[in-house]
Amino acid sequence: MAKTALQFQHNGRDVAIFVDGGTNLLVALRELIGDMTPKFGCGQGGCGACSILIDGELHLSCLTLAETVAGRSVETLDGIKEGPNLHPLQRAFADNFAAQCGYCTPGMLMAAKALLDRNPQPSRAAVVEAISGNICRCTGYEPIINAVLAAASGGRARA
Amino acid sequence: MLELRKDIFADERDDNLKEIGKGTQRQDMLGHVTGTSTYFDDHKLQGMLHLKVVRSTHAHARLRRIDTSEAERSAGVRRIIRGSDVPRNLNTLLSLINFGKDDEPSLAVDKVRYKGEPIVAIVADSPREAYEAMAKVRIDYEPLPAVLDVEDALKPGAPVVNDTYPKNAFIYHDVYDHQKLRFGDVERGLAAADHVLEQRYQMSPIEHAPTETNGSIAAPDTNGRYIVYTSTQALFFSLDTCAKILDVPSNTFHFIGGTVGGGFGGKVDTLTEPLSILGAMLTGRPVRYLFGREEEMQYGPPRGAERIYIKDGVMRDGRIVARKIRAYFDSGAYTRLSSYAAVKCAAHLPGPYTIPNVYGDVYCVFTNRTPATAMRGFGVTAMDFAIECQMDKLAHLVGMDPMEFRILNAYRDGDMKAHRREAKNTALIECVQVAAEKAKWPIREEFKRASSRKEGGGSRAAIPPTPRESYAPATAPSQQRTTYDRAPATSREPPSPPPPPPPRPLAPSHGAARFSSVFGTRRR
Amino acid sequence: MSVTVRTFTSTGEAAAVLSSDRSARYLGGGTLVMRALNEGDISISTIVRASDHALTRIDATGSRIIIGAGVTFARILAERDLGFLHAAARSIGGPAVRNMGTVGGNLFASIPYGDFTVALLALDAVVSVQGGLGSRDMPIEEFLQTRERQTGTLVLSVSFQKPASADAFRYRKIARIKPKGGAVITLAAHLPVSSGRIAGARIALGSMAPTQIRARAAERALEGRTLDAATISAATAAAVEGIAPADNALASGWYRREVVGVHLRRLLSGQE
Amino acid sequence: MTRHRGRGIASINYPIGMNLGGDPSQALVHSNPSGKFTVALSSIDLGQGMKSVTRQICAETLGVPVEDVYVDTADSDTGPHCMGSFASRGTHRVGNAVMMAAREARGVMMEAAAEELEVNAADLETDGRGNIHVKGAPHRSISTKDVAIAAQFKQGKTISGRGIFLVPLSDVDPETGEMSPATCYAHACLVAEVEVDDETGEVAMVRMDSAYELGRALNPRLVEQQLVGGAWMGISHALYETPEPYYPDPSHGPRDFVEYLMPGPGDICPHDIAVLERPAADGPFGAKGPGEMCANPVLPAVANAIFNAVGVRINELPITPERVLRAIKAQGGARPQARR
Repeated sequence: MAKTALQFQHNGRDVAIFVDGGTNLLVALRELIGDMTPKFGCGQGGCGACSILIDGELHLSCLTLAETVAGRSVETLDGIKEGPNLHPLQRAFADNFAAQCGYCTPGMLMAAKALLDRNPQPSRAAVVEAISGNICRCTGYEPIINAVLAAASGGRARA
Repeated sequence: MLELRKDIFADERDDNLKEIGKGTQRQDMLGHVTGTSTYFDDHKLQGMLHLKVVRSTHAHARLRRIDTSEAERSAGVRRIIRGSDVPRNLNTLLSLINFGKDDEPSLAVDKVRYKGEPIVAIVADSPREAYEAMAKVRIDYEPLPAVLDVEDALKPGAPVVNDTYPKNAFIYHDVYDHQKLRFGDVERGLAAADHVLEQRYQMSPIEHAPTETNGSIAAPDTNGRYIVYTSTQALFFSLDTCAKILDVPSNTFHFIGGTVGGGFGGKVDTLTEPLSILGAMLTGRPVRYLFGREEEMQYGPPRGAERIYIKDGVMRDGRIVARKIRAYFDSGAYTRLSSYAAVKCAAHLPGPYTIPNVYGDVYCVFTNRTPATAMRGFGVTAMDFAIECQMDKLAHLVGMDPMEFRILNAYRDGDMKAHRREAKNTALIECVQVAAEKAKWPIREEFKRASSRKEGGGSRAAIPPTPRESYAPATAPSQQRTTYDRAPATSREPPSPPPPPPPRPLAPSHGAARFSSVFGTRRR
Repeated sequence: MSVTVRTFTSTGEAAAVLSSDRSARYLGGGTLVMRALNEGDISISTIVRASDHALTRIDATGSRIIIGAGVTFARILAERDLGFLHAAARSIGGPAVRNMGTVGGNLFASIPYGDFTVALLALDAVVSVQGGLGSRDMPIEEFLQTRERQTGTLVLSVSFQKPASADAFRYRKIARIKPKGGAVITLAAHLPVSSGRIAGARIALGSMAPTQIRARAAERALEGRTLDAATISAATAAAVEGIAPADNALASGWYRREVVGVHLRRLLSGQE
Repeated sequence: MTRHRGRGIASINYPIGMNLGGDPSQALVHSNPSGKFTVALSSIDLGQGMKSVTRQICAETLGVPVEDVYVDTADSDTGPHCMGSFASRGTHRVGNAVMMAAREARGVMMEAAAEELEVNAADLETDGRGNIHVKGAPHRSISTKDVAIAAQFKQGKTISGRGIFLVPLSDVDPETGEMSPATCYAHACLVAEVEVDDETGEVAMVRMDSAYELGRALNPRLVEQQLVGGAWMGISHALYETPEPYYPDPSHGPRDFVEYLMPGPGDICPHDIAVLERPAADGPFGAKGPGEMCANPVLPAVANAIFNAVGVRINELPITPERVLRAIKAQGGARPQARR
């Protein structure tokens, strides 16, 4: 199969890979780069487990043709820690017990990050909207919403 | 918001503990929020192949011919697996605990019994190449009449779904096509009741919908063993099932799992492991078999549908004096775990209440749909829906507050349950009282004072005289005397009582070592 | 046969491949084509992309609005001049899908998708398509009726007259799941008013037929009248006339017929 | 248009562990040379918190801080047999197995400590902070680390333990159904408040209040996760979910998360929970299991609340807007019941 060369920034580092025609970005990240943080949940755009940021915007890696990120910046959960320290959202998710099986968590965190990057003090309704493309089957969403609100208010508890 | 009510039952507990009772952070939380928790699909293996399954397009059909010749020549195909390649191509999950007969092939050979049943597995270099080869598999079906309704399936002359159970029902104790529960004289109880209420309830199938779909990766390991990364909810259950189907010693396998993206009961059936291991055996390469989402939703096993008829007798003062239940579990085309659920359901009757006359018949029925399996609340969820809706109606009927009605009928310590064991450690009354308090739902003082630890036992501890089965229970005409007698407005078909199965004599004991008499039919 | 990706700078070259290669699909935002590939649709073996900037242009300054086919819903939401379309754009997917999905792609999305197209149908949009032999404009209704064939063309843009007032265009998606759910029914109404009376009413419905359709009887009930209770009641009563919605996973045809009038009444009268 | 509010209740119990028993689980506990412990299981953590709850059980039983214990799940070469993670058996069955293994390991640890301190093991106790000392004489103390070093390098002892828990399999009488299905039961009562739109049949959740009795909340945060998430699933089962919307007609099965309906983050409602603890005689520290029963009361409570709101009884799940609307139309309109 003919392969296409592809270069992009992955969590701030330049990477170069060869992809088969039609390869989606989720497969490229997981199988060719070895970043296992985005998850396969449906391949249909319905669950958000594969959510990543492309040039700072939330995208679904399973519906992204890998070649379309050439020269662009791709950020995954693997890149949001601040050195050895957790990102405030990661800490808030932990503090609020906002993960059970953990499978939706990478996508949820990226959706939440996309929100807070643009709107650091969101309303509850804005948080609900921001995670609405992400399915969680365990938590009932309430702890996740609380975690995002807590991260937004700098860790202070919010009603 | 969660509040611990340490004040209640405090005298029964020693709370002098150091680690227990603390809201300690989860051991896996850091892994979850950093995305480093390792699920089965997070293992990258060199030269991994991909397995996809060709599924039946018919709910019920004879397979006249399966032609894979063109698919075998398709680019990137490493191996086509057919039923004849599976060493022991017939299994039932609970054979591991010696319950039930082998009734389900890994890959269908002569017949398909539900839409989506696996027929051929394709192992290819890439998913795309597997899909291309799938399109080249030619299957010649001879469609057969299908049966999709549990009560239709039990009627004489219904199409036989699963040849292992020609009456379309799991056979209990080698004798009955249902599990019985008999406690007291339900017909006398109903006859003596001030009101009788019979209702029909129907629960839909439900999909587990874990965010991670079912799947596994199998790879040849050292010493001729195979390493298997899996999403299973039950590691040795899956391992032993694979050992049986593939006819190898169980220590051939090294199963690794333990971190799973949600299960809820949908990852017990060991659907992918036997084929991914067989693929690895036949190709000598790592093989991955992962369900797509549509596959998971339509052909991954659901919580089975249940149809339930309840007939209750209640006195004007609110005491329930008789409860008669007939329930049908829709097992789909094969047994999987539904046979077990029916027994659990029978044990659950009549709910957490002390009722002197209880009668239950619970059926596990085969239909031409995706086989059902366990799910959170297995065997109980639908029955609780039916019983608790019924409780609300009975309270309404006798003009009682529904909370007080439940406290009045609640089981208490020392009461005899319908499965003939004494109730202990009960706490239904306290739950009702606290829920009422939280919801600011007023209940009268005498009900606030009630306790699970008081006024149970005594005459409530007795096992009432129970007629033997020769006391043929009258099924019609029913003694409908209430406003609920009409068929529910939303039901698609009117309730029709199925013919009661003819009582048959007990089979003679065959002297085999008995694990439990619940085994419908022993594996020999 | 593996998948080939072909990227062109001109829409003409892209359209030429789409019209000559039956296995070619236009990528657009990827939400339809990549899903199909992920799910094993082997009828697609060529993915076509075009980088022409015209495809992502929005011209909302004049009275005639032009939206390039490659414009995403997130961009519509960022465009103040398109405020009347924000409810429709926000009703598509979650944030990630809105960053990816395009106006052009939505024209091809089948039930239960394709909500934005309901809005375009109410706005009497014109769809500009480029085929192998050149480009042409067609009314959106013609496009929808021939949609199967249009996969061999490249949609360039949609254009429509801007509603005269914020009140003249209304949109509502009835979904069971909030805030992001598939449509039970999607409703859009364009109610231009001339001398106090409705002139040229267009009511569009999604999920009430195999493609998005107009509720012509309801439109007739509105035409030439003022939007008062009697008119709304007449339009509501006519909502299902000639319409036979089908069952799907989200709702039955019976249910859709029963409630479409209720939702139309609420939309027209501004009720929650 | 009218929207009607109503409240409904349901109360339930739930058997803990596989019906009829016969479902063993095993655990192995061992210390490394510096007194840190590993629990080896073949049990599965599918989100319910198996790793975390067994870790606390092990730490409590050993008498060491929770940080000194890690749990390894599901490796068939290192973890001993477990029936599996289902039937609300994890906390109860696996927890008991871990307790038994930890008790045995603790026994060796105390013997080794006794040898070092030159006292009788029966006179020793743990402080839960990593030390073992003579009862009533805290200064005569040795750290678990030093005990482990001594056991390993001086005394030649392995600080380890084996555990199994098995509820013996019960027979079932074919004629009466007499059996011993479970050794303990959890309990719950839940009040649901809903709002019903009588023109569309749509049902919205307003709030829930509940009381759950679970034996003992070994970790209240994990219990809260189960109860909050489980109640959400109960709402989902009650009002939304089905892979066969026209059952028993199998057509129109959903293929994705748009067609398979589950409540979104905008459909949830406040839920106030009380947890009661009546310890089970055979539960680890009295614990039962919250995992499965938590969804069950929601389904009937919602159905009963709908009756209270508009006077219709829906006997089929899920309670779709269509079913509610058909019932309202069949009775000639909404009939709100006495407000409670």
